[in-house]
Amino acid sequence: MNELQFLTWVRGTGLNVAVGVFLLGVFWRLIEIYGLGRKKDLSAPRHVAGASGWHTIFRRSIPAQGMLKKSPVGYIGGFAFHIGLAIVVLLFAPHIKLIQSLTGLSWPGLPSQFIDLVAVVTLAAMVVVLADRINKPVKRFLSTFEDWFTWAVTFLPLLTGWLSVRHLLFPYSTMLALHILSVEILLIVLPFTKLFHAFTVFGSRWYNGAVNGHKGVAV
Amino acid sequence: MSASLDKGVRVLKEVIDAPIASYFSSCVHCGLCAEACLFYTETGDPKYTPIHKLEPMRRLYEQEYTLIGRLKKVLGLSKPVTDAELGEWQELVYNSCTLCGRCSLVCPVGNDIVYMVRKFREGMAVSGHAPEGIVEATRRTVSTGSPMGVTMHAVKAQMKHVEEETGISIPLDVEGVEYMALLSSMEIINFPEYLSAIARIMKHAGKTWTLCSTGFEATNSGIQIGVSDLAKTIVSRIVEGAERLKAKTVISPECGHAYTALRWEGPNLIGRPFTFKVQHIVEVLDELRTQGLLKTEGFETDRLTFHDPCQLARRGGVIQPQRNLINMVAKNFVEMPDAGKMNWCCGGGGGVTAIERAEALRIEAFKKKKSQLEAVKPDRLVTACAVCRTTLEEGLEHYQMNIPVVGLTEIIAEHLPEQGA
Amino acid sequence: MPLDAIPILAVPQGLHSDERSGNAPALLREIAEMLRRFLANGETSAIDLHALPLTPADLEWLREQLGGGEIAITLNAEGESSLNETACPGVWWVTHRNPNGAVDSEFIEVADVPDLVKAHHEDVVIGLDHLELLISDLSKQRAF
Amino acid sequence: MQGPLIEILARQGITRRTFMKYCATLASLMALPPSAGRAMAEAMAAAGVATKRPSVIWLPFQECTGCTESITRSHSPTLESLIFDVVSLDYQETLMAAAGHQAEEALHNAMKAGGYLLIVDGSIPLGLDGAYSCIAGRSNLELLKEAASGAAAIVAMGSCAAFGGLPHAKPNPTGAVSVSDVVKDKPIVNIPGCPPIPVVITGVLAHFLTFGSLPELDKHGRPKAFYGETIHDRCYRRPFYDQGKFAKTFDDEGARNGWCLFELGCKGPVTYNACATVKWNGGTSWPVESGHGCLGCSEPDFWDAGGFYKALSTPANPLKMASAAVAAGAVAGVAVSFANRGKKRAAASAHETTTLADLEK
Repeated sequence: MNELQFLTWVRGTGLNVAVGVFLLGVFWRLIEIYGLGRKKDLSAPRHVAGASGWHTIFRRSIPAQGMLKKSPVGYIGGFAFHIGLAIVVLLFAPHIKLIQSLTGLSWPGLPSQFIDLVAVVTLAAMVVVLADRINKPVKRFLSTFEDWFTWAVTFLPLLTGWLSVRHLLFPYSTMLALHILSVEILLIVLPFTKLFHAFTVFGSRWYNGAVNGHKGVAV
Repeated sequence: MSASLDKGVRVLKEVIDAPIASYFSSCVHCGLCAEACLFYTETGDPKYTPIHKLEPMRRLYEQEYTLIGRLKKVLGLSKPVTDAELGEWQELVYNSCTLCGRCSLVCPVGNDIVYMVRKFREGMAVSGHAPEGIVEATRRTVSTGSPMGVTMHAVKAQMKHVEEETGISIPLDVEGVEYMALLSSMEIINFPEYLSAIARIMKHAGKTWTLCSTGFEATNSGIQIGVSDLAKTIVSRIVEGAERLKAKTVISPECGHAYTALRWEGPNLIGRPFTFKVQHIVEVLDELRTQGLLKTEGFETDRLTFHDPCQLARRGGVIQPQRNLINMVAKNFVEMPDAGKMNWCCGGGGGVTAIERAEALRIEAFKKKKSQLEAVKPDRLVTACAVCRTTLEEGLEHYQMNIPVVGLTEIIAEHLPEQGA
Repeated sequence: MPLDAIPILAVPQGLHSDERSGNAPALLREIAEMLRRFLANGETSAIDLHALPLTPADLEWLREQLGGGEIAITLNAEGESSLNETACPGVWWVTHRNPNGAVDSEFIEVADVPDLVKAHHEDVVIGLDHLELLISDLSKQRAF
Repeated sequence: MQGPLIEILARQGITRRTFMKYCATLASLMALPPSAGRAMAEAMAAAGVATKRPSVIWLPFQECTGCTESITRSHSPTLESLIFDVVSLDYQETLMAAAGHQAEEALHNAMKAGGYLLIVDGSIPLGLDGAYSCIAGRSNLELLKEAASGAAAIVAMGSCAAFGGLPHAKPNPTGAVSVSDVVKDKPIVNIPGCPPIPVVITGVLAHFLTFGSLPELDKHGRPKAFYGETIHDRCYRRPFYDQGKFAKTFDDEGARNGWCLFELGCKGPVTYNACATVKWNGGTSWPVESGHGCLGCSEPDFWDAGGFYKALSTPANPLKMASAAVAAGAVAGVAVSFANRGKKRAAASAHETTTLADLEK
């Protein structure tokens, strides 16, 4: 398989399969999870302003009181990596162009030099987060193959994307193809691993906030 | 006896629901919940990480309720949950968890971990893996009406004693009253001041109230051991009593889990909403205060701090009333670090005090409270939960800290105007 | 792919501007270095301008910078070639064109004189033969 | 500088300067350093001394004659044709004067001598036992095998001979294959392109002539000198790519300003060829210069490499299957949910009220 065939495959068949599996997986998993249902809470709710599932979806992004000091690397690294990832994925001009070509939606991007900087910061944050996982007894204790695997699967698209933009390591086309391939692996893996928290985090936070809001605890 | 792994698995299949599925699917193994758990922070042992305490249930969920997990189970790729494993987990699910719920407030993906531990205990209990101490407490509550074996006879003696001491008669089984007060065994045995305080405050506020001879015990071991059927039996006594006496409000005493059991779990256990209101005594007092029915005179001048019982504050939503009340009678009230909804547990909740084998661990975990107290250096420690109070007293004694622990209701009662008494 | 999917969209005529890539200034430094080596040990060298990513504007700029010198040579060989000394003596701008006048290749050479300008002795021999023939013709004519 | 080639050129009125100029340009095209021009001129001139004029046999198979057009429209026809003169073209159906049996005889004579250079253009159809393309009643496959047996080396001219080309494109009704799919035991040099650049074949011939061997090849059997770099890397519009200036349509301001055509589907970044340096039609222009992106014609299977007007970075059309995938996911999810709820209900209905006796084994 030559570069052009490889690129053609990842852009064509590969992407079709990956997007297909991703969408299939996401819907299947969401229904599988939330289809279990739950019992209605019969106790009389205590109404306290600002305590609800919707609030918690946003508020839980802020570290709980005293927690930042307990795990600064986890929080700051996590923030840098999640925000960086969002910026790179959603505000890099070629990505917007891709989304536009698929959906017709588009929005202004950020200058590529800035994206480059964000990508480097994000990569660094991910390495730091990995080091933290290796160093911290609790994280190491909790870690399974899935944790290392999903880290790699998340790291690779970022790395290959950055390398292809910078024209490093391999010719642009090969790097681009590897970048798309790594994104495809991420898409396929996402619904079936802990990466699915990208979706369920909203449900989990909502349940948590709703249960606590019912009792009048603003979480 | 008939506990079995099969029963445990069946019950777990019954209680696993969408929130649990969502929580397990969201966990990224970030380990932050460990930092919220005093059993981890004080021992440094990663096995006390809250989410790890649920590992067998997570696997069971995956094997029973996910397609991939079912396939893995069929292909023999996932380890089945065994009796031995659950036995091993007893220490994690009971001894080192007070159901304080601090982890649930910290988890960045929003996992309500304590919600899951509570459900996991359902399976643990019927598969015979609940610790002996809690089993005994539950047995006593179901058979005699109280975890400590206190009978109505003992309550009557106590009533008589208070009547003699205060000169106020204690109403029993009076219909159509505004408040029906409950007691916890601990109060009946160790802290009789509570009953006396209630009597004086009710008289002062001019409210009608009563005790109920068929439903006087507020505590509910069924919740702690994690058997909803038994918890229902226990809570039904109160419901039947309150409905028979047509009480408008049932007052949960100074006991944390009793409040949770009655206020939040109660209607769900009996399967219908209550016809009466449930309030913690602290809520009742604060309400009387705002209505102008509770007046006090004089102030405590020593340095006081307040220990928030987890089930009252973080798990119950009662955070401000106790502060309003203390400020009525104290000049020198200081907050502990992390006070309010993020307060650290005393280490004795969730039935841990009933587990003899957990004592060393509980004392170890108490170092968290010790350091909090060292930060504020109070003269006295106020709380509103009898279990917290006992645990605090034991811990303070162990670490040779001379800080008396008092109940909030008693302090309020001590400051009632003389003429009202 | 249907024809209407080919992205053609009429937009108002914009200002035409030749863009410079920014690659040309570096060449001046390279030429200076070539001259230094030429002076030091007589080493001649050349830059293939087509081997570099230069825009027409770049070439124009470079030509302006180097300027025009004293000598301009035109070679007629399967199309016209121009070998012009720039304002920097020793630096030659060599352009080879095909018979259609299109540029085949373009070089900057550093030398006393571009190699191509020098006469080949084999050609000189042919030239001499030709001259001798002319001379003998002349003598024949004189004889008449 | 002396040698038979120079003599022949001189007899045609071509001076040494002209030849040197040609070599300088050839070196430039082959991306060799400028100093290589003179070295090449000397080597070529001298090589003529030792080398016997090799004969060349040119076999056209399933092709469109575009490749032949390309070489005969070489931008320096005199020099190119002269070089052909030197190498001797013994059999070329389109160019040769001979016809019919006379032509077949020339072919057989050349083949008998052996050691010739075999040039092939067009793909070889294998379908229906090769019946899709026959010459004098014999299939291309048969002819190729026969001619290849005595060849010193084979030059596969054009993308069809090199990679199967257009006939090989899906669904490939004739079962077309490349020369290298048929011949395994001879050195083969591929000169892909649709058509290939004329000077590439003269460059390869010059190399064969000069050094008696084939030039260095890449993994697709292409001379590295011409196919060593991508169109993109040699493109005069590359600075615009690096600056992020792209034409968005074929007639917008960017297009008029000559900005990069990447977003209009240019395959330059993945295409290895010399168009950007050599250009076409006597150096007049080349696709990108005339405002159209590269199609990638010198790459294997370029016909099947997605739309010509789709940017390399944009995917084909993954959302085509989206609704099917979502539906399948929903069905799977609902099915699992249904099973789950059944299991939960079964667990609930099997519920026996827990008593104190159930707390111990």
